[in-house]
Amino acid sequence: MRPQLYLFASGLFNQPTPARLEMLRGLLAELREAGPPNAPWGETLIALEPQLDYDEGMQAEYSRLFILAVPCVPAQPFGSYWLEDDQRLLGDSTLEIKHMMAEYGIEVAGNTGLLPDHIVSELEFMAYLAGLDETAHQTQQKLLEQHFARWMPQFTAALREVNPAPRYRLAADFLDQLIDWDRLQEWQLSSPSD
Amino acid sequence: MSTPNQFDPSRRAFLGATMGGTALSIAGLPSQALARINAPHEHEKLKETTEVFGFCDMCYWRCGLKIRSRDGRAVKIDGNPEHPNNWGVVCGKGNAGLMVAYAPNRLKYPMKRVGKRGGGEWKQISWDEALNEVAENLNKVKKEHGSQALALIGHGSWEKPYHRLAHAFGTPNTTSPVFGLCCGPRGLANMMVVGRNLTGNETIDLENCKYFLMMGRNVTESLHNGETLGWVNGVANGAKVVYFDPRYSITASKADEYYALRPLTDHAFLLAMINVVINEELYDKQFVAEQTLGFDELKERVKQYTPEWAAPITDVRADDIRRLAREMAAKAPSVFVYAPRRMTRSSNDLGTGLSITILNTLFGVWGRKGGVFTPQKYNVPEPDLPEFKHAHIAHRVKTGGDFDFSAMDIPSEHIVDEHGKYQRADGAGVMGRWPIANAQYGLTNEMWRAMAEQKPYPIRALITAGGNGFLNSTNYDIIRKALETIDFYVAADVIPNEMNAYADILLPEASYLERYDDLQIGGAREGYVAVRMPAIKPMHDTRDAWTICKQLADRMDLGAYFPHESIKELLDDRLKKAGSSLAEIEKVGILKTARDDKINFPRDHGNPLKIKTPGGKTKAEFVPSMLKNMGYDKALDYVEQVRPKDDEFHMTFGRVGYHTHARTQDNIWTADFMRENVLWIHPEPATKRGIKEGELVTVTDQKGRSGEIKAKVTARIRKDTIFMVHGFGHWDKRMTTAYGQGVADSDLASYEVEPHVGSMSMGLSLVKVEKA
Amino acid sequence: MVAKYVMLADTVRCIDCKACVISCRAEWETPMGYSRDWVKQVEFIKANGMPEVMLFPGRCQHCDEAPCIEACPSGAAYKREDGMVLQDDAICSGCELCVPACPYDARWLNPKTNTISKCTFCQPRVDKGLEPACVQTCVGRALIFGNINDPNSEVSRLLAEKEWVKLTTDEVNIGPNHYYYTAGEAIPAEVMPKLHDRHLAGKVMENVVNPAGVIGVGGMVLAFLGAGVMKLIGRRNEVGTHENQEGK
Amino acid sequence: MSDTNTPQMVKVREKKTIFLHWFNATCWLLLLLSGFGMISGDFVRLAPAFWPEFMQGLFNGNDNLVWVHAIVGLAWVAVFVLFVLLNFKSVVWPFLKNVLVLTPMAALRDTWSMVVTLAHLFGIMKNTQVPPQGRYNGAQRLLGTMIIFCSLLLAASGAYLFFGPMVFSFADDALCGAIFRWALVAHAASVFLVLVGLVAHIYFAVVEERESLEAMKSGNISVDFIKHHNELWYDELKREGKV
Repeated sequence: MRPQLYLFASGLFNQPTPARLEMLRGLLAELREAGPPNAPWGETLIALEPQLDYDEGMQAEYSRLFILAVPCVPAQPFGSYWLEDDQRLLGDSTLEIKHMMAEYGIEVAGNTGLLPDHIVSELEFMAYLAGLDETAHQTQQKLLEQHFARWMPQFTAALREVNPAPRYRLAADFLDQLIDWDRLQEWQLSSPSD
Repeated sequence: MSTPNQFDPSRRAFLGATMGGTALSIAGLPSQALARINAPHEHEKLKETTEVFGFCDMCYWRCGLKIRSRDGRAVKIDGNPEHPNNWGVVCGKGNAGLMVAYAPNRLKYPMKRVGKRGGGEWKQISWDEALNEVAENLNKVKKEHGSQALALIGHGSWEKPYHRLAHAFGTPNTTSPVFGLCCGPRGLANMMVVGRNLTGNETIDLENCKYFLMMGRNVTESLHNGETLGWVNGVANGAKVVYFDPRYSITASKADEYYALRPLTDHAFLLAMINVVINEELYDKQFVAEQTLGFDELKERVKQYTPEWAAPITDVRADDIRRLAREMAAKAPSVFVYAPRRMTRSSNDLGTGLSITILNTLFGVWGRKGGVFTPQKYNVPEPDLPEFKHAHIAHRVKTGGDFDFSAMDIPSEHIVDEHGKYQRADGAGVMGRWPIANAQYGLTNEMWRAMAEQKPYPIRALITAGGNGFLNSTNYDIIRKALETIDFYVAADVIPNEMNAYADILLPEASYLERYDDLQIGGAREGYVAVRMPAIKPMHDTRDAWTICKQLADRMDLGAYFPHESIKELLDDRLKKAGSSLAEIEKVGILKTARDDKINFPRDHGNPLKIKTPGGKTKAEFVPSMLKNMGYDKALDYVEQVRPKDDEFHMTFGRVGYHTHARTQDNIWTADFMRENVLWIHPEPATKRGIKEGELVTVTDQKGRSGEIKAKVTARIRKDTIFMVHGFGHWDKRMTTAYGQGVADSDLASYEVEPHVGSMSMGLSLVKVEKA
Repeated sequence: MVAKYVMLADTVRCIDCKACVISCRAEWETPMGYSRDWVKQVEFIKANGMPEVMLFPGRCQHCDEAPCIEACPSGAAYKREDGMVLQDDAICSGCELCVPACPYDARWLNPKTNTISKCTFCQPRVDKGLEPACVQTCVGRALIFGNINDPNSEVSRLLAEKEWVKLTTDEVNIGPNHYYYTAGEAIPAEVMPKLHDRHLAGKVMENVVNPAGVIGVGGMVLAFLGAGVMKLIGRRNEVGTHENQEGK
Repeated sequence: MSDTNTPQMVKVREKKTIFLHWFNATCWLLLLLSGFGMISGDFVRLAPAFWPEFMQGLFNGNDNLVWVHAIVGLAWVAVFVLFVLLNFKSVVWPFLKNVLVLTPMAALRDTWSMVVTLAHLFGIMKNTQVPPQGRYNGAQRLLGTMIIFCSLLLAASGAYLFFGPMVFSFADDALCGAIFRWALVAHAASVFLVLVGLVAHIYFAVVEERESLEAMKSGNISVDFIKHHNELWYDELKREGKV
């Protein structure tokens, strides 16, 4: 189920095209079925359900939040923006993600115009890894602790600051819940066995 | 053997004398430090990189570069030692170019405006949608208003394809700020007198010059690597520097003599210099006799401008003027009267420019070692293209160099010429409007006015390629009105700014590290052609100017003007016609002709200077016939300039070495040295107003425009003048580093128009300063 | 002959364009807010009442008697045979004892690596036959780098040609290998090296622990050597008398 | 020497204690040699200049030397901790009770006895008697106390010096660096302090009282020796019926 969770998160932060929203609605239904019971995002998903219909206005909201707007974009969706001291893009942290992807023989498709540490790329990469067998476990852990946990909470906090549309407020909630849950899972998994 | 270390007795005291320690380690001599040499150590490593060639886009001098990359990331910009624009050196801005590519605030995807224009709301669209939309809207404007209803404002090393696209579209209204807002009057003056514009990449033999008379040419802070290095070398070779500027700039600190000239009175000083040179017969008699016209008339005209006349106007003593004239004459022709780069200042910039050129001509500097050299050319033909509708402005005269103000045809005096073609809306090169203004680059300021007022005919669509109409111009109301009035505005740029915030469609350009561009063809001592190659893949969904224009042209049935499939094919085609190829130039970065003193310094080799003035003469014209015919020769005479009342100041602005125009304030590496600009004010007026260093002050001009800025109290400026660095005071919140830092000088500069050229007279502004 | 590297800064040629600083930043990826080199702009009023500006590009002066090396407890700071004062990242613990030891303020703790960073004269570049990054990019060619032991080098030629000075004072004279040309102008005090208050721990170590320890241990050794010698003499004098006692 | 008289011997030490002493001595030697090789600035001129150069050359770099020093140090600490845990009641506690000089009076008494002993070495104060001593004489008690505290300090400061830079970001928190610098001072000061005592310790063992050295090899010592040097201990042993 983790692959679907991350895929869903990734899709939430990608450009809201009709096709993509349809996919998200499908995933959402699947996730609500799948549980787990008492999953922290239970209510978030219920609230998100009516927010996933295609709406032309959301295009502008998406741009305002993540691409370009006057006033500024509050939540730059790039890892290195938050992790590098000069707020640059394509920093060492970006290259690290790129190399992690290369280890699995994948890279961000050129026509997407996305950097490897764009939130969409990172989350989708996690979804990909989660779908692999246990061999990808260490990489997932690294991705989670050294990337997601270090910048995504800052990113979602910045996003909330500017009163985003409900879809993106809920997306921020979902992302936080997912990362917290996943880190906890990871911790519970790893502590007894070590 | 290495030299033994010099032991200094004072060292012991410095070290705090561990005398106790020495007892034990007496066997350990020599010093511990030396002992360490032999111990094995690890040290930093230089990581492996790959290298491609390019030329810089951080300012408009365009130095040759070698860009080092590693792991898909450009990591270091070095100079190309073979490039005559910089001989391997790169300034701070050039080094910080990496942060153009990596800026988080860049334009990343094609965007379409939603909501009201200038409201700052867009949505991401695909390139196809964006280009279709642009083509559709432009075609609509063409259908409804005619092709002349499109204006293009370009600013950057990649504006060229946009000019071609606009010309192919059929509009004459293509403009760049370089003429009307910057070097216009100086290029024009040189053209008028000797038939060459001497701007862009100046062709001064700086290394061998022996005497620089610098009229506010702040060559160290408004710096262009090759020019600055040449000048520094010249100074090191013993050239005398006499520098005029109301502000004691860094260039002033390098000068042998400094004059805090009264602002705007350069012309008076120069006329007095001409007067002395003529009266005392200090000029190059052979050159004046053989290759000039109008000397007697000039003599007559400057008779009244004695040093005694100029002294109270300029604050330069009469005997100093005489002495400087004599000193220069003694060193001529290895002397140069250096015009300021941006000469859009006083109410008679043309006159100032003319007197600078006249002085240089009197000293016979043209085609002489240590004076002005004749550049060589590297002949690279343009591709064969169909005829343009406005052919007279669409083709550059091929003298080399990027800023070529030589297009001087004067069309008829109507909006539509005898062939039924529309004249430029900004009136550049149009009789009855601004006939002597350059029709190639036009008057950007007047183009904005034409758009705002929809005169002399409707302009309904605008393309901007780079540039920042607000911060590089001065009349914000006009620009805002223009942007709100037109039907359709498409902006192409790398970074967001105040102007492209109004765009209906935003086209994100790849940065200069991510793309090919058309060839750089220049004329220095050697003629050269240089290539720009991508050092990295585009970071975001961006494209290069040529590709964008080609794809737009295809959509507007103008594909014939972009006959190549790709930019690489274009480069290869052009280079093959010049006897080389893209593959070949990519290996070396630059191709050059051999140096030839005979070409550079014809008069040192007994050959006359080749001259062709716009007036059609083959001799230099002290009183340009073209001006005379139009009654503009009054520009030669001095015009009284504004003077501040007791509580007012001349408003001046200029550059620092690490910022270019309004383009680099959001670059985190250059902003690190100067995040905001400050107001330079002399301690005396500051004390009078109770202003202390670092305190916030309010500057207000006569039109009531004002801003708040921190004060720098310094004796490095005249008491009646204030100064601030140009390009700050950004109010576009998309520029997170530059936003709200300092004051926009352009909002305080004057927007009077120079009466002959039509360029701006930005220095006429008088301001009051008070404690905030 | 072993090379000895020096840097020359012709302040007349410097234009404060910051190219050296940014070039260094890019080459060695120094974090924002820190730099291995700098250009100091000094404004003052001359005796004749005129304002003046002087520019001083600076960096580690690679001193012959580098106090930073002597202040470094771990041996991470070291001097190569060619005069370069370098920093061994693998050893440096980032204790900053060397930071105030430098009277030119050339050292700082790099938050990216948690080790001390400083100008290395671009030793990795120099070892590959390249010029230091700052020198290569210098617009006015104000910075010149080379081997002073090679009589044909540019630095040797320039040093012989003009009057160069080093940034030294009566108080701080530690053999810097960075020369400045000012066309005879006096160097303003702002640019001159200054002694800094060292870390208290360093001072205690240097002035209390170290001497006390050396005197203490040394004293004990001497004392007991003395006792041993006395014992020997005593034994020789009183042979037989104390044989029993000795036998013990 | 002693076998000709075959004096009455008494076992005072177990093998493991003897092992611990020599293990300690070996560690100290190694740590001193490597430590003096590492720390080498004029700032802490602990050893002649050739020594760091020699050692760093030998180990191909100071970072390797640091590792050697750290590993020996860690082993030293580990063995001690293990020993204390296993033998606290039987060996350590009695030792601590005998050695620790915890009151000013005790310190004064021990110092006096130490002064007299030293004075005798140089032939002064011949008429003054060394007061009767317990199992450990005054000098030994003082040295022992010092060594115990210095060892704890050395272990703690050494651990911080080695692990501190790995664990903490000195750039983020100035305190971490400050602790490092003071740990360095503490480390060096402890070594010096111990060394001062060690000189006397070795002198007495090697020159003055060979028998005590023998005792540290075999664990046995003659009753006469005890009677002569450690009167109070002798009394104690007699009470306990061990002699």
